[in-house]
Amino acid sequence: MKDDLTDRILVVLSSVLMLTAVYMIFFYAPTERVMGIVQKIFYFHLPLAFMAFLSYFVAFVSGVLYLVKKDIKWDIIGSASVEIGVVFTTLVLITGSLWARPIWNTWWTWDPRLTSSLILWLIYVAYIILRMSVEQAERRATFCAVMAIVGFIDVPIVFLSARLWRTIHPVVIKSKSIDMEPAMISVLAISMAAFLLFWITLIRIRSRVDFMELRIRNLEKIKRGGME
Amino acid sequence: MGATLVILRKDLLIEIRRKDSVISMIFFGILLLFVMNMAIGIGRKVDPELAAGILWISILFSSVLGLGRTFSLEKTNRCIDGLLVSPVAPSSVFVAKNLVNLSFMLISEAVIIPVFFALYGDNITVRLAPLLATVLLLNFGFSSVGTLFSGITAATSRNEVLLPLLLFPVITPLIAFTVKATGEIFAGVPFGEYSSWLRLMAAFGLIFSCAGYLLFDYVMKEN
Amino acid sequence: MDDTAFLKIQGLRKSYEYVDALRGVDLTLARGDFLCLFGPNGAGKTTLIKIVADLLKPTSGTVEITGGPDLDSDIRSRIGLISHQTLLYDELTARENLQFYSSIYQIPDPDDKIDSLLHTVGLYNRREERVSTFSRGMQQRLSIARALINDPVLLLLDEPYSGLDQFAATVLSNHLKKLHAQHRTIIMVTHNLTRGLETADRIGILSEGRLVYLKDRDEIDLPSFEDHYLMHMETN
Amino acid sequence: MKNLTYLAAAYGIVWAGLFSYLWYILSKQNVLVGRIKALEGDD
Repeated sequence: MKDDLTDRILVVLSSVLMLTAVYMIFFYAPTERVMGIVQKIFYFHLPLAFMAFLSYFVAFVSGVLYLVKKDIKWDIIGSASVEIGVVFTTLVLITGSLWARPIWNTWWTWDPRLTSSLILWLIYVAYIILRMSVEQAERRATFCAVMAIVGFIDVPIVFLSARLWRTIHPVVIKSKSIDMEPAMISVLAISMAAFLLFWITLIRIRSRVDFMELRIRNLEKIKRGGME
Repeated sequence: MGATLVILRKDLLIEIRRKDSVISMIFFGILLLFVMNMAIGIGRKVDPELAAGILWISILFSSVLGLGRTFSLEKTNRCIDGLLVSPVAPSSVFVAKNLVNLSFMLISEAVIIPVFFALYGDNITVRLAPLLATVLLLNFGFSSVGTLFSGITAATSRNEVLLPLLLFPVITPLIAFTVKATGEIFAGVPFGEYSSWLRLMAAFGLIFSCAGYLLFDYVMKEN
Repeated sequence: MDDTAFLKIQGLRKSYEYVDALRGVDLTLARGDFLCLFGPNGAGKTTLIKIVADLLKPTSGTVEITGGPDLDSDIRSRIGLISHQTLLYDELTARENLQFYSSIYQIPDPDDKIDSLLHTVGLYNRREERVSTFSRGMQQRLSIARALINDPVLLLLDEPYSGLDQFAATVLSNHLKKLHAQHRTIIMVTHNLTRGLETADRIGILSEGRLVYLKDRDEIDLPSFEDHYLMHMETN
Repeated sequence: MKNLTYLAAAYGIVWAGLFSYLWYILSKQNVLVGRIKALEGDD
């Protein structure tokens, strides 16, 4: 199968890139002075967050396309992106928390970025719950498209609100802006590329699973209904 | 516009006859005020910002009750089919239902807010005009998102459970703005210092009322 | 009779996840045709009605309602729908329900019309009572009045006789005959062979999503039709 | 040293998370491939 081969190439390529990234993170990138070695979480944390965001953007675009074209393909792509976005956001929240513990001495702070990630996670988990609650395919696709659009419109507002909410209050521990050395940037770029490839792989396989389910339903329908 | 008013009048007439939406909203709101009093420790004096949180939690949770009803009303006897075959635009239905929800919220808030002041009013400055503005702006944003989502959940089998699950994550920014603004009103801060929160609330309402207006067509046709 | 096509259905298909409700239905009706569709449960009758009423989008195929030169451009405001659901608000009175629907259709001075419709369906004396106090048969009668409020040129009926008492069924049949005489186009879906054959002038059978039988009432030899019908009921 | 633990935990969780998700959808895919083959094979 051609798809299979492409998948394999993608998985191998992203794994190689990821291993390179890990190698570079530990042996090439300089250790950050203030935060020490924990700062290295950042090289995974940021690409994860970026890919999660990309997922939600793809879901938004697919939602619009579904409503315009009524092609179930866009629903499948959209739902695959949201699911992967939620997986990535979960990992963002966990890595963020593991960073916060040694640096800020707490598992969780209501820091703007953490707060907005959590709200996004809630919105898109709600999307998945909605998906599970609607039986009929076209109805489900329409509702999920609407939810993906509304959710994505909310993204900038969520970021804005989390930021404003905090800046009014004195923040006890401010997140320090990280001075990026050139070496750090190149490591980050490789890590980003690795995650992008991995993300593409996941989207491909995840949406193919749905396409296959669709195909199975059609085949079963033909079987049951005799000749079509 | 004509159809909007016709639907609005019909829904209000039905509510006047049945009264159950508004009464359950008011009762649940007051119930929540009591429960929250227990949660923070009976008799404890609350600072303005916490008080604002208590007020809005009560109002928001009670308003969800009314929200679910407005749309399920059209589903009994499939009245919604009557609207769908008619030349009425779904967006007029959206505006009408939005106004219905706004009025239900206003009526229940007219009872819940005075009760709130009676229970928690000790440390709170009362400024009616800005408070009213906050209430109206919150209602606007809440019911715009809520009307759209109640259209969605009315077509699912888990209407009551699903609606708050979809609604609350999306309106968290609005809740944040509202609580912030109200906290400062309660603290007696001059208007200039919290007016930006009100502007943000208005922006939220505008964005989602436009989104709802455009998206409601698709939602209603799936009902 | 106007021979130009009033309603044209071409290659209509509707697929759900687990079944195909319609598998290619072609049908042309002239102005004034009264089509009665029979068929077993799950044959796709309700789906067809819903698609013609634009309550449902077909998977493929088209429904064209051309109307005619004497009709206003918006044919949608002249469609009437009667289904086994009443489409009435329980908390409103009979008159208020009709008033609501006449405002929705922007009918000028509807009061006389509402009164005469209430007389027709025999509910004038109970016009100020709420629909929730009505029996099923009375609600269905009111539902007939509701569907006629906009003076429909296309009337769609989905199992209108289910749950009707004898009186309501007669009211409905008589009214359908009257509308038919006025050259209204009517599509009715029903299980009730007698009522259907009595009123319609074209008879069709829908089975497994296809139109398997379509003839003018005059051409039909009743016993053979019944055999045909029973055969399709059995295959299901 | 303690910091290293957090770092290791973070990397472990990310990798475990991503690969178990990949494994989950791949196994789902394999099941479906089997079902499609069975359905098509019958014809």
